[in-house]
Amino acid sequence: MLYREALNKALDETMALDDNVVVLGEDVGLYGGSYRVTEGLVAKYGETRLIDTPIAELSIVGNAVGMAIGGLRPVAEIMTANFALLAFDQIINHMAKLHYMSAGKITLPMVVRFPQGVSKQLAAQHSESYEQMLAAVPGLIVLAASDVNYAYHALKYAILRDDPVIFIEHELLYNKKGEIDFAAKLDPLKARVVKAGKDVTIVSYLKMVDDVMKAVPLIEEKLKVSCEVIDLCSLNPVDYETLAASLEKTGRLVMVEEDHRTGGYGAQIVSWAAEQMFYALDAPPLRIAGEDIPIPYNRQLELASIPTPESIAGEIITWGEKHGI
Amino acid sequence: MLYREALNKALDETMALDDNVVVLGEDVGLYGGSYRVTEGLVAKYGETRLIDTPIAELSIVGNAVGMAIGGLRPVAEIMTANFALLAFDQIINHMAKLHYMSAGKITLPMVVRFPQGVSKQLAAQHSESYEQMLAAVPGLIVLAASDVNYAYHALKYAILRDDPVIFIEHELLYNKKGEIDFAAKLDPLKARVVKAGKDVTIVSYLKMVDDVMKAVPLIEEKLKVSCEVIDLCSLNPVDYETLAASLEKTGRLVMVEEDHRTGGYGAQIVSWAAEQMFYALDAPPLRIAGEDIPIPYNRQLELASIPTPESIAGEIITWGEKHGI
Amino acid sequence: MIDKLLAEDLYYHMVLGRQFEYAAKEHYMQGEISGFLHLDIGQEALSVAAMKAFEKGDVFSTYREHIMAMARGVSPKAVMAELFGRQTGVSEGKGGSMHLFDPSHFFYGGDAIVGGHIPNAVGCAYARKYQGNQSGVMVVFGDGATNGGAFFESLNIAAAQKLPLLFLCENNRYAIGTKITRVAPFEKQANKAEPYMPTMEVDGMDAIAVYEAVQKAQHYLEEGHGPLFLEAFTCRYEGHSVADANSYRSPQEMALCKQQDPIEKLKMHMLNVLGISSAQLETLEKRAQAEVDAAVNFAAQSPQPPLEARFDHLFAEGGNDAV
Amino acid sequence: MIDKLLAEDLYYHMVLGRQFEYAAKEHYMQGEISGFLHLDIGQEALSVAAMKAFEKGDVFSTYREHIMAMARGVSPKAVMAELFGRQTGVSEGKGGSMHLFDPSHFFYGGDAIVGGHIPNAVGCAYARKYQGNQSGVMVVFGDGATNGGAFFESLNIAAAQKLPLLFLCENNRYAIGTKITRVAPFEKQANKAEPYMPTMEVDGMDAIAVYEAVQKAQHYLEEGHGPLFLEAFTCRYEGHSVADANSYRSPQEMALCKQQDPIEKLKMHMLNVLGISSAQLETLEKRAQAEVDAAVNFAAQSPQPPLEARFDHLFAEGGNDAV
Ligand SMILES: Cc1ncc(C[n+]2csc(CCOP(=O)(O)OP(=O)(O)O)c2C)c(N)n1
Ligand SMILES: Cc1ncc(C[n+]2csc(CCOP(=O)(O)OP(=O)(O)O)c2C)c(N)n1
Ligand SMILES: [Mg+2]
Ligand SMILES: [Mg+2]
Repeated sequence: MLYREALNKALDETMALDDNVVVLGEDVGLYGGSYRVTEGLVAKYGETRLIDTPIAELSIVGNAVGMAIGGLRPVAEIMTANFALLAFDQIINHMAKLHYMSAGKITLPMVVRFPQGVSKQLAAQHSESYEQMLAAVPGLIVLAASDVNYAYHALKYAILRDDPVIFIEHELLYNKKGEIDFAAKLDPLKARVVKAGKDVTIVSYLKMVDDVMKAVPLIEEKLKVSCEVIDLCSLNPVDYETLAASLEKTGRLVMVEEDHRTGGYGAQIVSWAAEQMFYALDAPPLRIAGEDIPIPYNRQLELASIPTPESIAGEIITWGEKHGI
Repeated sequence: MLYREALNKALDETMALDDNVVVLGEDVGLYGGSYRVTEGLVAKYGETRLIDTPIAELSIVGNAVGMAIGGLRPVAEIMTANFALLAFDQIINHMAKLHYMSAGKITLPMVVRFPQGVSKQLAAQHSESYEQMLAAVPGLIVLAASDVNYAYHALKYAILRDDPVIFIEHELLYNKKGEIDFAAKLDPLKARVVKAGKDVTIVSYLKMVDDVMKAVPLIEEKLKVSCEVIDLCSLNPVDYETLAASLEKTGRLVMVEEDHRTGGYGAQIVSWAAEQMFYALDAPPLRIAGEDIPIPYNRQLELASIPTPESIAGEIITWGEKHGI
Repeated sequence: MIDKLLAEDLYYHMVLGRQFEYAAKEHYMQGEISGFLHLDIGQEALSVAAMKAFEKGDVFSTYREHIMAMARGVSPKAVMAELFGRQTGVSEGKGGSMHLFDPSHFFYGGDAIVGGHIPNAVGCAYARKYQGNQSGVMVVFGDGATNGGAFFESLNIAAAQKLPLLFLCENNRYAIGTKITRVAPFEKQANKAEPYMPTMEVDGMDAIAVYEAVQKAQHYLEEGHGPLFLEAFTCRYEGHSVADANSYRSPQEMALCKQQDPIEKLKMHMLNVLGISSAQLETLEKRAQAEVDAAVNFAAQSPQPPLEARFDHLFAEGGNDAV
Repeated sequence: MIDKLLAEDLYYHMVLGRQFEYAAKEHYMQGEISGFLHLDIGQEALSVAAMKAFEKGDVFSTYREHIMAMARGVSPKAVMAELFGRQTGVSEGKGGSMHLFDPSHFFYGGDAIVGGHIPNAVGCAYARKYQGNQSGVMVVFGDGATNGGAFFESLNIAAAQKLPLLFLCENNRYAIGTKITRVAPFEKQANKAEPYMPTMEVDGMDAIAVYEAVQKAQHYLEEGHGPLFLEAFTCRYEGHSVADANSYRSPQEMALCKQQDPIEKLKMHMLNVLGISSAQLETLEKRAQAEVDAAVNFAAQSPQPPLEARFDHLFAEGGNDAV
């Protein structure tokens, strides 16, 4: 099953379960979604539940907030994360705050799906990641789906939970293959140890998890170490327990993210480790992130602007050698 | 002279210098600005240069971008930072990127002024800080004015510089008193050592600088240490040199900010220190920040949600005692 | 038609509203209330009559909503306690003056982002239509909100989807110190809705006219015709908020505007047309004043929320432990 | 009036544009061009004639702008090289298909946020008025952009400030796969501008009609009357971008739309009314094809930007050292 099919399945099952679940966004209905995530659903659930909206992101999220107030469980799709900037007022001032400001009188069971990241040569206005902004907003749950199984379970959880959830997807993952473990009781707020290891903890999320896994064999060979790879899964709240347990064991932290380095999400994880795990750290933590530039169109420039399996391996090996790891 | 008068003076002088400088925003003209920063300017420069806009933040910034393309030097005022969320598409997708995407063919000499922060009981939709979001956007210069002298020099610099600048002001600083040192050659991109010291480096910016300075006597007395207090001034780019020099000396870092802790701007500074200054650090760094909740209206709850001179002193003393400082 | 009982109800709530606002102002001056306090004095006809007439539907409003909340049925005690920031406030002290919410009275704020609540009202109207609920939704906003993208997107979507939504524009001609005609090409903001839906205009200083117009509007929604736009011209007597000196309006302009006082107008109608005695009116006024006094007492004596309460209500599920 | 010379110029650029787009598609399929590639085939009349008629003013456009940029005067070589992502591209390979900028031809993009460039055009129109420059600004956008807040705010501001701005709506009735009438209450988007400014409609498949309408519009702006709205109905022949299979439009609909081919229409006019020979037309066509071939060659042979170039142009002042 593909990642986008897993998302589709999660939508399908929750829509079948509860008439209050509705999906809205640009081209989500008749067209089937620009990444085909909602394909086939309009035939099953009709146009009142697969709502094709105009190109008006502020309203997409703002309407979803109102639908949730009115008793529905809207799942809003933003076609690409960059366009969500138009909806930031609704996301931050409304979606994240109404429950709190009303002392719980208003409840907002809603999800905003966010395809994001550097895809292939879409240039600066179509290549961004906003987890650093959204995970910093109190009142939002922020999940990041790196694989098929998590995508399925976490999206169902997000839709059925009575709180506002930002659900981040990576545009290059839609055709990723995987299996759903239907029997598993997956807690979407817990981090996932993708690979156990004992010398270096590599923390990541979303597409970078795959890139880290590609880099690991080379790193292990060159540095003669064993790496533990952790997928954060939930970017807010963060499962610090899993991170702490790993760092107690390895004493070394590498944080990998695709987004720009300055102010990137990884700064939160590294600063947490510096504050809370200082005495466990045997070496300076390493942050691997994108360059502090808008993403250029040219393919070579684009690839040079973000971490790749090669650059991840290279940076970790250099760092490891420098610090005698 | 008051902080708001210093800003007014900077506007006045640059407007006198260059006809291309225009100011736009809600109530900036006839009304004189909701924090009186533009008071008196409309009488001097007329309504074509002090442009009262409708309540349309997306357009305020979007129009400023177009004015800059057309050869003007617009200074846009956002009445309160929260409303700027409506303009995030223009700030991030346009203001920050057009110069880069056009390979320098388009130049945007423009400033967006940002009054922000927790004032007094304005509640969650009027109390936020967005430096963590904005300082993470490549292509923007982000300055934060903590005092009269900096406010004056830095705003002039921002207006005269050929690049997009976000100029952050704190709503509780407008009536702060101070002197302008007209002779000084101030570099607005350099951090300022507010107070020299040798044992602990306390880094901060905007209003928190004052709160830190209020806390310092108590900290120095209780811990028997001398504190070095640094005002970052420029949040992007960051003057890491000044920070490094201080940490080499003190070996201890405290980062103080008003914004929510998770993903707050200070995470960037602490993560930088962990990566780059690891061997200089004699104790885990300490981050002091606001709680991860929307700001509540009630005064006691509000104050309990953000750092105060007392809480800053308290947290640093506890930390110092714990780590034998 | 407006009968005696209804007129008395409107009058009572308008007087209550005005006295409430004066009391709030007084306690703001004394430091018991803080933040931005936007008084609705002068606009009571609209705030009360629109709410009463739209009784069955859902309402979304702005930061200038004390009187509306009370006309909806929220108790003055709970509103005043909220202004005082107390535990007993309608938002338990978390929201303050600009953020009154009470879904039990189908009142959803209380929003401090100009125009920000309009898309929410659109979404709620969608939900109501989906649920087959015919009462519809009313969204109240100022002239200042009609220049923002949120408003325009909402006109288009509500019309495209034929949603049961009443756009109620409270045009007091000012957004803080900016006169609407300086930032829009005309004074009548209903013009902007014309391409999308039928528009109506009403004298917002005339409670009975407002009542009748909104009642008509609700019937229109109930009949499934889609959205409707109603513009009410009003005048606020005070500054934009208590902090605003109102220096941009001349004494003449203020005097002219106060000549149309909505409470006086309704009073005259009650005395002269409905034959209600001035003694009866006085009884209502006294009851209103007593209610306001009781609200102030209640608020003043209510406890502050405990400090730990600030961590409550971040999430609905599992409280803080869930995260 | 359209004379021979002008007709030849229009024809040349329309043919050039179409051949250019086909060449771009071909090289996209071959992997030389990537990202989103939005072809303008079928809409050449509008893209060329509007640019030619508005020669003196400033232009802001969307991501579907190759032909417009070339009609403005940007060389096909620089455009094709940009699509190839090369150093010699008009944006030095940083922008790609959606981000062509050339201030020397008063062409300011190339914006990939639907509607995002409209407020920029408003600001530029403000600058021009301030500078006493009478030529005005033209902003081109699709039907899909007319549902977004940025568009509406711009109508209001341009009208309130009487700015010399021509809103040119290219209504091809689709935003990707969504038909405009499904998300707006009517097909004619000029309706939305009616409260604010005069509106005009033109057949966007007729180059001469477009030229005359835009010329008239520019005179109107020059005379200082304020903004104007022009709606042109067009049809795109291809999918939304090369990645879109265009499955939402029936073969019948496509056939109908191609019957009005803008190049054929102009050709007939040139042959039958202006008395231009088919040999002359063929010469133009060949010249256009040669230009496209040269552009492809140029692009293919141009160097990739050096990797360090990615750090250039972050700031105008002091390059990277300033920060
Ligand atoms: C998006 C946004 N921009 C600016 C403000 C600041 N502000 C608060 S009220 C107001 C004026 C609103 O005027 P209007 O809509 O006419 O309502 P009125 O106050 O007259 O009732 C402004 C500019 C805000 N709250 N939200
Ligand atoms: C704000 C925003 N939302 C969504 C998109 C994705 N998108 C790109 S083009 C497009 C359709 C635009 O249609 P229209 O304005 O009619 O222009 P056309 O493509 O027909 O020329 C959409 C939805 C975007 N680029 N920007
Ligand atoms: Mg008003
Ligand atoms: Mg279109």
